[in-house]
Amino acid sequence: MLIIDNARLHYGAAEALRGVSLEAEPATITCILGRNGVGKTSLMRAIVGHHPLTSGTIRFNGEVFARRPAYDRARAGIGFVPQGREIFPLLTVRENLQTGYAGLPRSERHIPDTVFELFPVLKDMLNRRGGDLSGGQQQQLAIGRALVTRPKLLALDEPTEGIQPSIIKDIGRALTFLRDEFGMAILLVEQYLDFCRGLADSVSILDRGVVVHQGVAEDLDRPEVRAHLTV
Amino acid sequence: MTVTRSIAALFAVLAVLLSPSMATAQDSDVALRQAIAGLGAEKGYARLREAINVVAQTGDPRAARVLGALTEGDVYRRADDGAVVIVSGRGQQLTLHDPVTGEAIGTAPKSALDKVRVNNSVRRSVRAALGGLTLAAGDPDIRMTAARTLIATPDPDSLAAIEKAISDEEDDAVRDALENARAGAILFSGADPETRIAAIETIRNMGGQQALSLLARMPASPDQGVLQAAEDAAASVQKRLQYWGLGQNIWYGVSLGSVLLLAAIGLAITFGVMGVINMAHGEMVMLGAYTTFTVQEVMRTSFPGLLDWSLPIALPLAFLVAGSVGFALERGVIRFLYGRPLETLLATWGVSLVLQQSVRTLFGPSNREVSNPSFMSGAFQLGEISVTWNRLYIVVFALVVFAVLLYAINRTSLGLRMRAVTQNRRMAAAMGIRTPWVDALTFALGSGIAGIAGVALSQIDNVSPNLGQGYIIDSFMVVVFGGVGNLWGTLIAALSLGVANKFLEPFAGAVLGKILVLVFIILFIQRRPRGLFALKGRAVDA
Amino acid sequence: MTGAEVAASGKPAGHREDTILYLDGVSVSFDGFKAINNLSFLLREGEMRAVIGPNGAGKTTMMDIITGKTRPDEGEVFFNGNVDLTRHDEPAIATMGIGRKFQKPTVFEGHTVDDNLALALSGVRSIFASLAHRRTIEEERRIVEILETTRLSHLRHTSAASLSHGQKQWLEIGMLLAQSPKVLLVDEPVAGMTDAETAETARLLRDIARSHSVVVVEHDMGFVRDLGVKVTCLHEGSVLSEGTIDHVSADPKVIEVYLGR
Amino acid sequence: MITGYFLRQGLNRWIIASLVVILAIGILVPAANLLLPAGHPLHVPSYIVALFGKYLCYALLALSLDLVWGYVGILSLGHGAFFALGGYAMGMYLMRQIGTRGVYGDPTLPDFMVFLNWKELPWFWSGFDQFWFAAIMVMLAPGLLAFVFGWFAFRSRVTGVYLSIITQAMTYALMLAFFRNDMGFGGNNGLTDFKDILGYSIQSDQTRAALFLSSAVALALGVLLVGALGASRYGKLMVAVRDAEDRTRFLGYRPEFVKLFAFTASAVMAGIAGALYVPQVGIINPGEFAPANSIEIVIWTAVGGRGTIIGPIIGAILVNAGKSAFTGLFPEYWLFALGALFIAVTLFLPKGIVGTAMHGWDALQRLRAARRHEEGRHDGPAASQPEAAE
Amino acid sequence: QEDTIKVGILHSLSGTMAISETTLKDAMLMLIEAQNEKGGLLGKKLEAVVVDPASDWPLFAEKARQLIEQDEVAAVFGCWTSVSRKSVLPVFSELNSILFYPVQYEGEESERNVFYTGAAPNQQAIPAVDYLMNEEGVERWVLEGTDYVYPRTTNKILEQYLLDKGVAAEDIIVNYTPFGFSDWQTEVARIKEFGSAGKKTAVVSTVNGDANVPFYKELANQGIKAEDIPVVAFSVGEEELAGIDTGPLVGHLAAWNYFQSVETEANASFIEEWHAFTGDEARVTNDPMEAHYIGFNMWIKAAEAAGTTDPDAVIAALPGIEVPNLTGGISKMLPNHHITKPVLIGEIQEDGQFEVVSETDDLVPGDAWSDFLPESKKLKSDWVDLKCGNYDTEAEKCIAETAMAEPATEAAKSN
Ligand SMILES: Nc1ncnc2c1ncn2[C@@H]1O[C@H](COP(=O)(O)OP(=O)(O)OP(=O)(O)O)[C@@H](O)[C@H]1O
Ligand SMILES: Nc1ncnc2c1ncn2[C@@H]1O[C@H](COP(=O)(O)OP(=O)(O)OP(=O)(O)O)[C@@H](O)[C@H]1O
Ligand SMILES: NC(N)=O
Ligand SMILES: [Mg+2]
Ligand SMILES: [Mg+2]
Repeated sequence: MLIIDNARLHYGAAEALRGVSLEAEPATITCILGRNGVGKTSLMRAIVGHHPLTSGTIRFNGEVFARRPAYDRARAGIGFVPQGREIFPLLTVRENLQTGYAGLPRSERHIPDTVFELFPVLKDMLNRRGGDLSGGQQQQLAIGRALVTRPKLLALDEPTEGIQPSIIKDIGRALTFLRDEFGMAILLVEQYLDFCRGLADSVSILDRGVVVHQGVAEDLDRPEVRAHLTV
Repeated sequence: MTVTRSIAALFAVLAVLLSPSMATAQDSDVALRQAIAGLGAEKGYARLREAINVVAQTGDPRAARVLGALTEGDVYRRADDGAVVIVSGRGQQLTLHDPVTGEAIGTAPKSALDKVRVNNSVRRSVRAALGGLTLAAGDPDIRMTAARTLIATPDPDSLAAIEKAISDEEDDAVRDALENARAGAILFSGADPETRIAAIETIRNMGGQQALSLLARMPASPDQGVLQAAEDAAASVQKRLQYWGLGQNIWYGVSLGSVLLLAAIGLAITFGVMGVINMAHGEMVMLGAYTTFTVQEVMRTSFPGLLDWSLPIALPLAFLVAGSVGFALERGVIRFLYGRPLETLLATWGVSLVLQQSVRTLFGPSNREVSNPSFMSGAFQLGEISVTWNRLYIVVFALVVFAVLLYAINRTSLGLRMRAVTQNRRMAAAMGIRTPWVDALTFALGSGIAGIAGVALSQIDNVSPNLGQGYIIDSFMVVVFGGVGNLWGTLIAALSLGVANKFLEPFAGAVLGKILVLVFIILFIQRRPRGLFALKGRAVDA
Repeated sequence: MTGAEVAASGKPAGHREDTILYLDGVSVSFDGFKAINNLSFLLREGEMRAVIGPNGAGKTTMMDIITGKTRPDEGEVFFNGNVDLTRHDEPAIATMGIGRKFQKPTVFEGHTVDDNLALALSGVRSIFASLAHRRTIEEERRIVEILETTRLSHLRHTSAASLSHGQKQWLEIGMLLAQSPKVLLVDEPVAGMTDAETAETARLLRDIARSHSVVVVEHDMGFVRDLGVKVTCLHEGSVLSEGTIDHVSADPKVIEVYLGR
Repeated sequence: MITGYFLRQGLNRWIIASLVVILAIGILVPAANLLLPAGHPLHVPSYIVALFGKYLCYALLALSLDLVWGYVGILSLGHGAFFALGGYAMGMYLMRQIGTRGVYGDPTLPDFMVFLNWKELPWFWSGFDQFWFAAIMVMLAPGLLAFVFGWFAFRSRVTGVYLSIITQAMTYALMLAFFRNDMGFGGNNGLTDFKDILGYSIQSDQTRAALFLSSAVALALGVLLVGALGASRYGKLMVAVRDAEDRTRFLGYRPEFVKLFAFTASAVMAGIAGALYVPQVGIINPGEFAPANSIEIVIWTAVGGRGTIIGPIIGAILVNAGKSAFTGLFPEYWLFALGALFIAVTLFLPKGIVGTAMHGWDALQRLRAARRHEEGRHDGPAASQPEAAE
Repeated sequence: QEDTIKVGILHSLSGTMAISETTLKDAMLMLIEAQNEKGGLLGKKLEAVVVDPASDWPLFAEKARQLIEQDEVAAVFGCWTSVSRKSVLPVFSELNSILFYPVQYEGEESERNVFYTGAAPNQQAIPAVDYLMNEEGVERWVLEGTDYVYPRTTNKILEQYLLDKGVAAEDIIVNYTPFGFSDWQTEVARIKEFGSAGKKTAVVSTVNGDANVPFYKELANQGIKAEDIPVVAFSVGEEELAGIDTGPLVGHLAAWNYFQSVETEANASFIEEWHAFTGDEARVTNDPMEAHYIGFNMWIKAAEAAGTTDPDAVIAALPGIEVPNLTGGISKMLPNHHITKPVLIGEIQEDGQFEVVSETDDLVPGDAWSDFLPESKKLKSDWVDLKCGNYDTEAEKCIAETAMAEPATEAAKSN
């Protein structure tokens, strides 16, 4: 579904991705791991179109995302939960969710039930401004908001950050559900190893802008794989 | 309608009204001609006024023709024989008419004619000389005008005429006015104290500045009761006037506020919502005003009948013109500057210079005339407040624009997208919002609104290349005072600054008043550093 | 006294004089929503405390109150037993010795990592002193040390704006260290860190706690367990449970609202 | 002591170079005007001296704005007020110097007071017959206004556009006030018809040259001051306040004082610029308070590049020279040229002329360093030799 | 190249004053073109040097300097506002050049290098007030002005004049508004109220520039008719009226020294030439244009008389020069550098023109120093015999010279 081939990305002169290749399949959860500053977020930015690649290609459903703007990619079915939540601070929770209507046909412009089932707190706070929410509530809102767009591929950048344990479990269950029920392709950047291991169908480990390991979730138990993640 | 025209119309009516009954008298014809000849003989306005009185005193209704023509500036003296003629036509060769019958009596070159010059005092004499007679006119409006004139110039000698008119009058409003006129005349007559006290009561009920002036001017009476009544009446009128004065200040304030609102509301979008320090905002207003001018020019030259429709026609056009310029500006310049809000100041300043100079080159540097359509001309009286139609329309218009915009921003999906985009452009794009399109539309909307504000402002202000410069600072003050990004704040700020200004003006004068308002804004921002309707809480810091 | 009892009585155990932080009966509401509700919380000198609680429980708001960012509607907030913090503003509170790491990392993006740390270093705070100030050898040593601790040495002269999220987290921790306050308020320090780094951070905090008082807010229970200190669980703006990690994590109410089954 | 302070703050070579250039201009231009005969190819006509003297004052003004805008992030839209106040203080001194040479020959009262029937000098005019007093007021009046204004505004945490707009309100209010004849500052005609300064005729070429040199020295001192402040720890603090004011509070800093110091210092600089400007242009009037003038200062700074020291200077000189040239060369179309210049700078030189140049320079250096590094690694020393030869 | 004589044109083409001044630039270009067709001056062609001082007062000084020093113009025609004139004065005296200033102004000035072809207060304000008093019987006065020097001074002179004429102090109100003032509701309502007290009331308006349009619009809308409360303005001419729907304003007045509607042959051909030059039949002419017309012709004549354009020679030759004005008279340059002009009072007509309702029998000589201000009563300007712009007739000495002879003493300084 999503095929990244030899992606390179620069911030000015600094190179953040040095030829990353990766695939995400429908109905699979692909977990991307790596230490701080190795390029995980940069990879996500490249996928959703927030930062152009210097070279390499990204293909989604056979379509080449050369310099397609972010909104086209979102409309093509990429949902995004960014690192740092990026809630619209002055929009209410409801309005934050409604921003996801942009790419939907009129008939589908409603908030899917899964969102409130997953994050009941959002229902209570529909009229509060997004920026007023607590950190964890914002994170929940960010995930909910991505789901409103009915994505085919969901890209999550450290979605569990700042979220209470019980809801982390719910998120895990939800991701499995989305994978199994909707056949969604899920790309998950995570630091939280246990969470990853429980969910992932496959894992990729990044280090200094390159993929240093690719395999199944169980690989994470292998010490030489884990070594990529230690300091 | 103009002064001269209305007087002329008055005479026309009068002439038609009275002519059948008095058509025959041959000898009066001679007297009239003699009197009219006097109009041409004399030099100086004082003599002319006497001559007018002589003409009027003939009592001949045909005098109306020549007097009407006189106020229109159509009466000339033939240089060779000194005959008084009425002329018509334009250019060098003029058609002459007999001043009594109005029949054409040939033509003459302009150089062979001397104009009988009239000025305001002459026109006033004409009006006064024949004022009383119009009380019998068929049109109640004309009778009303006559009655008003009588109130303003109380004359005991006209009492009898007024009494007669009251008994004949069928229109209630006119009769009331006549009764006031009678009371006024009584004040100045030697009537007995009771009658005068009753008259004072009537005048007191009439109220207003005019009542006050009548009471003040009325000849001193030896009677204590009359004096007391007059004093009380004056005091009570004064008091009422004070309340009305309060109301008047509020109205003026609201009306100034609505002008500020109109000027600022587009900026509330481009600056308030989008964060662009839009120095070219004033020029968008100016474009709207010039669009109005252009529309009126076209109407004037090609469709004079539609002149009254020029504003409704100009509104959408101004929106389109300013909106498209805004659209182009956003696509051409602003879009490269998101995330660098301060740089927008530099670029939009440049744009504003270019727009100003373009308009100057295209339309010339001086003021262009935009007239009020008839439905926006003049005023009506609300108690003691005279409410001008153009201001009233502007207040209503400003509120409508505000309401529509409020709805558009807060209740429509486009509005939601606009707000999302301006809060976090990248994330909005990741949600599938076509950010470039929304950005351009938002800026075009703000500019378009500024454009239609220009249509309204063209009704009360200069239409010149500098128009925008006059509003830009006030607009920023209003938006900031109300709280950036808050439309309600903009509304309240505009109205309250308007009212504050108008309450200060009578005491402090316009200049000091304005200074005080500015100082007030500075102090107020210390109390509320994010404006009147500051958003609070984390959301703001985020 | 158990945590539950504390919450029920609404009175913190112990005397104000013995504490470094003392909150009693504190409430704050935003547009009618009670974010902190009659909260009582105390921290003894030299103590490290872990604070947990569901999202929206009021943990960050509590820190806001202590650091002077938010004024409580009612209640007492004391530092060092006798300093009423509600009477002071943020810079005053910071200079008294209360340092803070924010939940969302906030650093000076226009500055390099080095300058960020230099500005945070304790010492010069007045304008005129800073006009004449030159970096001392001691300060240089501290900065190098902190750079090593936070593993940012290689990024020393990088602009903070171009750090990754995790690197900013670390930089902010470094700034807190540089400030060397009496009390450290640390809001979710390990969010976005790898497990190894998390363990490292726990070690670092334990280290610091030997000479400082610390309040740590975290959702990572493994990390909290690693810290090995008393835990307070907040819920809906007040204390739900307090005690050892085992006690708190076994508390059914905590499991119900926070840990989940 | 002061020099020691400046020296201790490591001034970079750009600043030193610009100091040299400014002082060289300050000496050479008047010299070329006074010493070379009119026909000489290098002779600088008096007209140019006057013109450039004015630009130097504008440059100092832009630099003063840069201190608050570039470093502390305060976008002052009212800096013209400080400039004008300094100018008025100087103008009042110059007015008093006219003595009996006014048109009415009144020894104390300026002409405008005589014909508006003032009987005596208002209290706030006293002392201005002394140069030292006027010199102090040149700094005190704007400094005090900035201090009081800033004290309230910064303590109330008025920031961003709110601050910008109230500075604009301030200068606007002052403009209206100074327009009023009752204020005693000559109404909209302002103060003019000056005769001499410190006993020297204001119209003589020598005085002009001295004023020119003074302006250059003042500008150089300004550069030195801003450079030293910028390089000090206080400079870093200013930038920190600019980027994250709230965060500095939690580190124990008082951003309001950081701002207040910069704002006041900047106002004093602006006042000095105004004081030097007035004798060179021969008039000070309330138009200088006009909000548009203050916006123009911002424009100069932005064109040159804010946050750089040389940028605002270059911006001020360039924009004003452009204005001088264009208004003469194509009087009907110059606004198009100027407007286009502003738009072009924002679009193509996003950090201003100097800012972009410096950015490019840095990038080039880094690229070179990187290339050298790479080549050194891969190809050995041989490949890097041509580099070294450059 | 060498055989042209350059003439500087110093009028704002942008900024707030462009509205008024651009026309004057065009008028000057037309006059220069016409003169060249007549063979130029002293056998050389004239060449106009146009600059744009952009309504920026210090820029006026800079541009003046540029014109004189760099372009070496023989004379400059320019300025509108008094502040712009004040700003360039030192430049003209320092560089010893000539300025022709074409706009009505507050007086109280007479410079050797400046020739004032616009009206002094005694050539505009006083006759207008006389007219209202005598012809309209006005007893109450509203002096309405923009808050700056020209209106302030003019009103001061008028107030004194009215008081001298026996008008009671409470029958005069004076009010000032800022430049560009646009909300006249309160002020117009006040005028209306002031005028409803029974005594005949008039408004004397020294409102300047942009504020006029909204002022007149408000007057019209609040129904203040000329017959009830006439407004006589000193700064509203044909050019200003072009921006207003004059229908409701008919009968309001203006006092000038020229109106486009004046019927003389000279004027007719001037207007014709103007329309031909601008290619626009709708372009109006106005008083300051006529002032430039007079000034330019005077300069030409003086230069011809002197046989050179050298400033000193021309300055010496100018007083006494007589040229026809456009209203049928012969204007003369006086020794005080002001000129003689007729004073015309006109009423606004529906077509935006004025109809003359009164005019002085003789030309009125411009008075540099008002007789109605205590300090200036005693002053006299005479550049021919006395060689002095501010001669004190009481002390019988030239103030400028005294000052020159004994430069400010310590005593004078510290007084
Ligand atoms: N300014 C505000 N306006 C409205 N509600 C607010 C505001 N600030 C905080 N809140 C609410 O107060 C509650 C407490 O927030 P707080 O940030 O303290 O939670 P927290 O315990 O830190 O949560 P998390 O673990 O998710 O960070 C939340 O429900 C939040 O929505
Ligand atoms: N905006 C930026 N400008 C310049 N450099 C950047 C920028 N963002 C990230 N970098 C650099 O690029 C590298 C990769 O950053 P990225 O954010 O992708 O890391 P990450 O793997 O997501 O780390 P983390 O786990 O901390 O979130 C880092 O070294 C960082 O310093
Ligand atoms: N001289 C004038 N009208 O300013
Ligand atoms: Mg990341
Ligand atoms: Mg929190």
